[in-house]
Amino acid sequence: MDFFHAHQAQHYLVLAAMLFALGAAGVVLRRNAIIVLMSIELMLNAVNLTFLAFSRFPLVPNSPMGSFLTGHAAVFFVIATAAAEASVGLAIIIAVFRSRTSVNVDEFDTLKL
Amino acid sequence: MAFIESHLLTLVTFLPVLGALLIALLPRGEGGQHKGIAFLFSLLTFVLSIPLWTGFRAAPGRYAFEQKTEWAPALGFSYHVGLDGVALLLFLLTTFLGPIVVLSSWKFIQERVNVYCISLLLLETAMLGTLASLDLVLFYVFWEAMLIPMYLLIGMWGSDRRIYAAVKFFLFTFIGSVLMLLAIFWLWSNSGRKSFDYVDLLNSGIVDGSTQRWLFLAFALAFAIKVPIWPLHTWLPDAHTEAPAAGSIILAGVMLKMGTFGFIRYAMPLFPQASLAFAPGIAVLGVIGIVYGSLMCMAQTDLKRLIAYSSVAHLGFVMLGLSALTPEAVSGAVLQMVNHGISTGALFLMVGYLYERTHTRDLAAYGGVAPVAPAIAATFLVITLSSIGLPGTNGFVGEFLVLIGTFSSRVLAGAVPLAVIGASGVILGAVYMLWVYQRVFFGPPRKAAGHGLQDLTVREWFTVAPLLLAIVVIGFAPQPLLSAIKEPVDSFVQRVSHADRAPPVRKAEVGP
Amino acid sequence: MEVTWLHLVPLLPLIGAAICGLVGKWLPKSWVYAVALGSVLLSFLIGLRAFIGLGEPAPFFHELWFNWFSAGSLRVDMAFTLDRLSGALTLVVTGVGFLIHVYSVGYMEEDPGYWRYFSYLNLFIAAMMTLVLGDNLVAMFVGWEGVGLCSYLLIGFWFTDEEKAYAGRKAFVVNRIGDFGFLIGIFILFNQTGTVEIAQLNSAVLPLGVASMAALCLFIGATGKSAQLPLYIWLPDAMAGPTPVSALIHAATMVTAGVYMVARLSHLYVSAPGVMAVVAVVGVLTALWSALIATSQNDIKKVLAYSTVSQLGFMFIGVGVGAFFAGTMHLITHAFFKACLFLGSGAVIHGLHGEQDIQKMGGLRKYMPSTRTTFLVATVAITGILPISGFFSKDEILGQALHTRAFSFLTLTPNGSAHLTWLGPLVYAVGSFAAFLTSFYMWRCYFLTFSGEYRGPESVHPHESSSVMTLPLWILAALSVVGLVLGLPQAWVHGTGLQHWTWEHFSEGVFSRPRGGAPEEFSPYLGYGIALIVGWAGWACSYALFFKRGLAGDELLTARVHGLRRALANKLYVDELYDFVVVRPFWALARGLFRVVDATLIDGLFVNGIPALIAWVGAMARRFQNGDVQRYLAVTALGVAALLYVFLVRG
Amino acid sequence: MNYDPNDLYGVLPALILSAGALLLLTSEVFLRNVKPAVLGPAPGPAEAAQRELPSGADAKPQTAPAPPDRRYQAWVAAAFAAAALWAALSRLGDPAVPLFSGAAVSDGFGRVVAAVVCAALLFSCIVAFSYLESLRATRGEFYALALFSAAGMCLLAQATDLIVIFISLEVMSLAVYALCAYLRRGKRPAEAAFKYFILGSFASAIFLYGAALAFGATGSTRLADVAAALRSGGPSGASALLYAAVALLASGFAFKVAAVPFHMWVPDVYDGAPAPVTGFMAAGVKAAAFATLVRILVSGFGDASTGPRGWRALVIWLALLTMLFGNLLAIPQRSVKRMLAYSAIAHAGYLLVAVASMASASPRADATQGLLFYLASYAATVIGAFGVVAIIERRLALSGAGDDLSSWSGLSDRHPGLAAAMSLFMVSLAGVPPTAGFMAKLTVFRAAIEAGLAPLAIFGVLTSVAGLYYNLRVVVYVYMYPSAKGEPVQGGRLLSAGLAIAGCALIVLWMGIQPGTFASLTQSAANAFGR
Repeated sequence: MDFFHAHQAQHYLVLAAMLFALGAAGVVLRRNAIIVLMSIELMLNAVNLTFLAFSRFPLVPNSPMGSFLTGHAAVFFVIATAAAEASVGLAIIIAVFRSRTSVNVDEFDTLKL
Repeated sequence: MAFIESHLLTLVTFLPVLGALLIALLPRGEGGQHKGIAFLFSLLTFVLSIPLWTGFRAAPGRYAFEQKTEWAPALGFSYHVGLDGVALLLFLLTTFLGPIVVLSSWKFIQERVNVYCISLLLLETAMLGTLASLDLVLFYVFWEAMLIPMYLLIGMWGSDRRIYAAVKFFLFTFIGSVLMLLAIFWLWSNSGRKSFDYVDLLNSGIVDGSTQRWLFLAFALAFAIKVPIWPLHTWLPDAHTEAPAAGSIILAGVMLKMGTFGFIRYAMPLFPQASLAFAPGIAVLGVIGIVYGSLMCMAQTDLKRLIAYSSVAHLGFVMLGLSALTPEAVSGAVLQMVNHGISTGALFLMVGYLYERTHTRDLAAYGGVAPVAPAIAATFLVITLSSIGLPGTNGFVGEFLVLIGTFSSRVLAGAVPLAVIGASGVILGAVYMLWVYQRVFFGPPRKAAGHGLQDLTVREWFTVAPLLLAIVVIGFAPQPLLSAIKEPVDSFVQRVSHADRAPPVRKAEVGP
Repeated sequence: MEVTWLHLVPLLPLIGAAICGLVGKWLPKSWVYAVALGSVLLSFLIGLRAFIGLGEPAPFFHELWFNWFSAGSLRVDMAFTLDRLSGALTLVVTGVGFLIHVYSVGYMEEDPGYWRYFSYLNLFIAAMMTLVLGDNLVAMFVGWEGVGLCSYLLIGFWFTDEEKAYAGRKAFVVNRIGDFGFLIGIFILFNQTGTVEIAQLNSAVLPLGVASMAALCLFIGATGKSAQLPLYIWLPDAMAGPTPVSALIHAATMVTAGVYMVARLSHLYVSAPGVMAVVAVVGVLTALWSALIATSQNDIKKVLAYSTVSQLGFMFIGVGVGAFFAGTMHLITHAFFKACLFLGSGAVIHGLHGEQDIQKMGGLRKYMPSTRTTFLVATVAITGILPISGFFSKDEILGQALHTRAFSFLTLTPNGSAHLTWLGPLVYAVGSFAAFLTSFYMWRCYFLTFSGEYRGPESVHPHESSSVMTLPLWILAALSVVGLVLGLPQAWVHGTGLQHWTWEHFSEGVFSRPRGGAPEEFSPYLGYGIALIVGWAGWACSYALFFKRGLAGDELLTARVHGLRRALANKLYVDELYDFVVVRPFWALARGLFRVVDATLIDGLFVNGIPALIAWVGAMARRFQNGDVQRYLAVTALGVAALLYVFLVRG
Repeated sequence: MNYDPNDLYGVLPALILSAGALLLLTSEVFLRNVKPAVLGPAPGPAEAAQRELPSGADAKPQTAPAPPDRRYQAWVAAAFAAAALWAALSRLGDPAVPLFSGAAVSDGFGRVVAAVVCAALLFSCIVAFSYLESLRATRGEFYALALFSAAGMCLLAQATDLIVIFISLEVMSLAVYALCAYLRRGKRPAEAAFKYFILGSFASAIFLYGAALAFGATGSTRLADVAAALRSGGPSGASALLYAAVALLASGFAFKVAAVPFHMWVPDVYDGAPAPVTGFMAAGVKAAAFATLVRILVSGFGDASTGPRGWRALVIWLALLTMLFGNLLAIPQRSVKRMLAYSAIAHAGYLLVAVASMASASPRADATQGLLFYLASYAATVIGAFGVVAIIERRLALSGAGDDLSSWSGLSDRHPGLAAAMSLFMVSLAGVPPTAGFMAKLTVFRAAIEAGLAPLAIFGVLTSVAGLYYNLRVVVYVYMYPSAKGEPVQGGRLLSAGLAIAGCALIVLWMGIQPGTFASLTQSAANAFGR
């Protein structure tokens, strides 16, 4: 039984990991600040997927009470915070844009050394 | 009254801080008042420290005026102070030099007087505390607290390369002491009773030989830099040369002795086996210091720099005496500490006065000062003689005891050749000191003295006279001092020179 | 033991020195004189009183003044012993010292620094008395260095002249080299016996090696203080000081300290016969060497200086061959006539307004009769052409050298063959030649100065000095005559009242006997004969050359042995040699070490180099922080990857 | 999951702070002639006035209508901070109580950290007040944001559940991002905020992923359950997951505490942000982040501390790198602010030494005490230092050259008090007695020696020599160089900031001379992780 669950969890986990990696790559590689922001959201969503996978197919036998709920609750919290993060991020990007009419990340190098 | 009795040491130690606070509260402009207060408090400190001498009773294994109170129990260290004979002498030397130092710079220091006076007073407290403390953390706190005011003294009122000298001084001494700090922690965590108290640590047979060596080296590095022992001496000439006269006096008079004091109080008694093992090395370095320092003096063209190097030579004698581990040599070494404080301090005082008048330290510019300023010449001569250890001055007794004690040391390997080479310092001292004396005072007047210069003023007499008096008095009657240090010296020699026969000491739990 | 106030003997002059030095500047002249002279006179009287008190019940007086310092097993007292030797020395030093004080009143009257001068002079008496009376080596060393200081101060008395100041420094430093030896000697003795008291040392039994080492080191000290080879170079320069100083310090008293010390430690030296041989050889070589140089000097004081060195050589011959009484006797008589000679030369210089070159003198007997007479007497005494003090004391030394048995058992080779029995006669022969030279150059000096015609510039009008200066001359001349009593051979005075006055009898039991034993009784007449011949020969030579011809004789001599004469006139280039071999390399070494080790290696490479390196690395690493967010992100990601690696793969 | 209202007392400081924040926000409503501008581009008259101002000419009289008087906000915020501080201190000695069925805890450790945070907030508010006033930059929200972030910090210090940690982390971080961008002049603040935001959210995403993995491995996000799972091996794959989790969690907070190689954001952000904010970040964020790091590592993964996969080795390496590069890079800096940023990294290294010595049980109490002492003393010192920087900087506001060393020369002539205070802070940062910095160094390195980490300690003190060098350089300029052209800052604005700076200076001295008092306060906290 456990093995079966675990087996099924595998797919979701791998997918989530790939999503997370893609998000990270986007953050590191893309030049446009907006896209960078979106990549971060992608990473967060990968995490959500992981949470859900684990709570749907618990890896641990006799896992503590309510671990099922914990996973879901976590996801909701993450979604909420992600939204807040996005708003703040956008505001900051706008602020940057006002100071130098560009959202191209690799132009932001006034502060260095 | 009883309270005073039991807290006298603390009182004397922290009196200067009181003065510093007072000055800090005064408005900035009042230079005269600041100096006045500084002088008053340093004088008061000296006066109050006299009872320490009169009331001092040497007792084996005990410390006079001992006081132990809670400081930070949560962190495991306490406020524990007390004096043995050795500390007492240096303590009195410090309080004795205090007023002289303030008075010496009365005319020379004119801007930012308040900072100057505060630094001086804080420095005095730090030095007194270093000597008085019997708790290792307390000691370390005072030990490093010395650095900051000295750093300011050099850096703010020094001459051209003052900042380089100040930073060099601070970093050099700091590097040494941080490792000592770790060694102190090591002692704390491995001495069984988790205590920073010097007496406890001394009584708990500390650690096995190999660890002892590491710890000894950590301590010794800190002290060796302060002494300074060759080849760690190069901060000294710069600091001395750039510092204002007062700074040089304190530096030579007391601060260098903190290094040797550290050896005799901490590094060697705490790790007797290690110090017994390292004694020949220290002795060799001391002898190198004597000869090398003297040679350096002969190569200098800068008056203050020259005297700074002479300090290296003199403290070489001290280190030689300490490592000889005979009562004669060690008492001589301790006496030599005091003597060097007086005579070299006095030398820097006089050089400071010359500099105030001529604004040059270049030997080539000097010459023929004696006819125009006979009093300066005479005092300088007496100090010079004391510095080259002429009998009848304080310098002789110390050097003689060190050398004869070293020569007849059974513990120190190669004592005889070391003593003989060390004794050659007697010749070299005469060579360079008389050379510089002739260069400055004899012959036809040169640039510096060309237009004549003012002889000692009354104020300056007040600063020089006590030193001259001390030079002669100690020269003729050193016995009281020697009796005061007899007890600690004997126990020191006992402890260290018999370390190899000591009962097997407890093994430390953890290796370094 | 009765109260003797011995400590007052050095103390009074010390107080006098303090008074003159500290407040003398503001005191009226007469007071300074009163203090300076009075203190010395008083200590002379105290010494005299104690000296008279010496007798069978009290062969010596000992007084512990105070315990100077003591640490561990070392105990050093300020304690004084007055026995027949130190007592006699006390009288000589304070007595001659007093006379010279008197003389100085006249000599220094124009000098503004007279108060300084008398302060130093008093200080010297104090130090010298500490040296003489001190009952332990350390106290002796105090005096030993004290007199060195005074000679430094007095040689450089006119310090505005760089030359004079340098001479003083040279004297002090060279003496310090000797003192170094002295110190080591003390260390060895203390290390062996655990004491520094002379009395105990004289009763201690010392292994030959230790005794020899100690004796040798102490003798190095003696060569420094008493200007023997190779450390004599400072004494001729020391003539830069005022002439009375030369008389007191560099002729009569201080320079004889070495001889005194060897005699004082006779026990130590007799237990190291090899060192005694060294002493004798050094002494005779010095005697010859400086006598040679003295023949070609033209500065009257230089002549006397080299003669002093040579006479000190004679004294060391005496103590070296084990005839301690002879050496010390010559010490005393020499104090009289050499002081007289120096003061005489001082009077001459004074009368010629500072002229010291005997080539510019001559015919002074007309102008300064009493100076001339006293000088003549002293010259006779030192050359020994007539049997007065110098004759007897010097000849005693040579006679003892000839007959000594001190070396008879010494060998140079490990196997007992080749005993050094020939050493004594050899010393005698060379010493006699030195005596001949002495007579020669002293008469040369006398003739060129006093006989013939005055050769000085017209501007200078020679004149006799005031009585305050001539009086000491007369007294010293008289002393150098009556000094002969000390040296009368026992055979002559046996049983008479004079016997008690002869030094050999008087100093009975003060000195130890050499290991070989004293020489068996020998008749002095042969020695006297030879001595007379030698002395007269010297007189004859210089009479023929200088009395007849005056300066021409000098030129004649130069013409004959030109190279030698020039070398001698230049003091055989010893100063130049030392300068080239020792002094310059030493200072060069100092400068080199400073530049290479201190400035470049320690400071440059380590103290400043390492921080510079660190700062450079920092500046380089800083470049990486280029402000690009995504580089930062990449680094962060790499960090995460590294952590994951650590935990998952490697772990 | 049963809920007990009494648990709210456990998080009282956070509640007070949030309440204060809300109060301030709502108070904005009642202010006239200002558009509610929540971080958006709202060119109100105030900003119009600002944009006309050339930087550094704040002395010029204003032409535009004056903004509404918001000075009260500073004092309200300060009052709430004080209240929260009191709330944290009042229950300092009480026994530890789990809250919200183990999602958080109210123990001495958390309370001390909360106290530190609140004190930091208090002083920062006062510093910021005069700073903003003199820049005419007082708009709403500043203090509200500060209060929010502080609330996040307090929660962070108490949280024992990975989700709660994440949320409080975000509460703290989002507010701080906004604070960084608060000044809208020049490119620097916005850029700083942007960098901080991107890197920060990246790190928290990584942390969150770690949390997810931990959840997967243990079926719970409670640290306690994680610890239990570790103790009882768990199923086959679980341990691998757990180790991956600890790696990710650790790197998430290694970023927050600015450990090399997760430090890259620190210099730019500290440099670009307004000085008071920087001070607050350096003090508060560091404290909260370290508290959380310790909680995760010790009470979560305490049993995985040593051994081949133990996190002790990892922390040691992080500490070495951090101490090395922090000090190394600080040496060439000429901007004091930036130098302080790098030194903040270095100090993170020293704190990591304490964390490393908490790995083994025996010295854990001492190490904890050391950590807390260090955090407190560092907070006091750094807030004071940035307070002085703020005063110096604000003249040439944000032009970048505001705090070049040259503009510090001769400060002792113009402002003896400031000069003395700054020197004191520098000396304390260098760890020279008799200052708090020394005692902090003492507690930490003593713990390290006790834990047998002698080599680490030796390395640490040696790097601290470099620290001495660049800290002393400031003293050199302040005291030993002749006065620069800059004329003194006008006194009125100095007063409140001066108050805060003096307060910090007093604390620094007090903790240096009487360390026992604070140490005894933290006695209870020291045993938070005992057995």
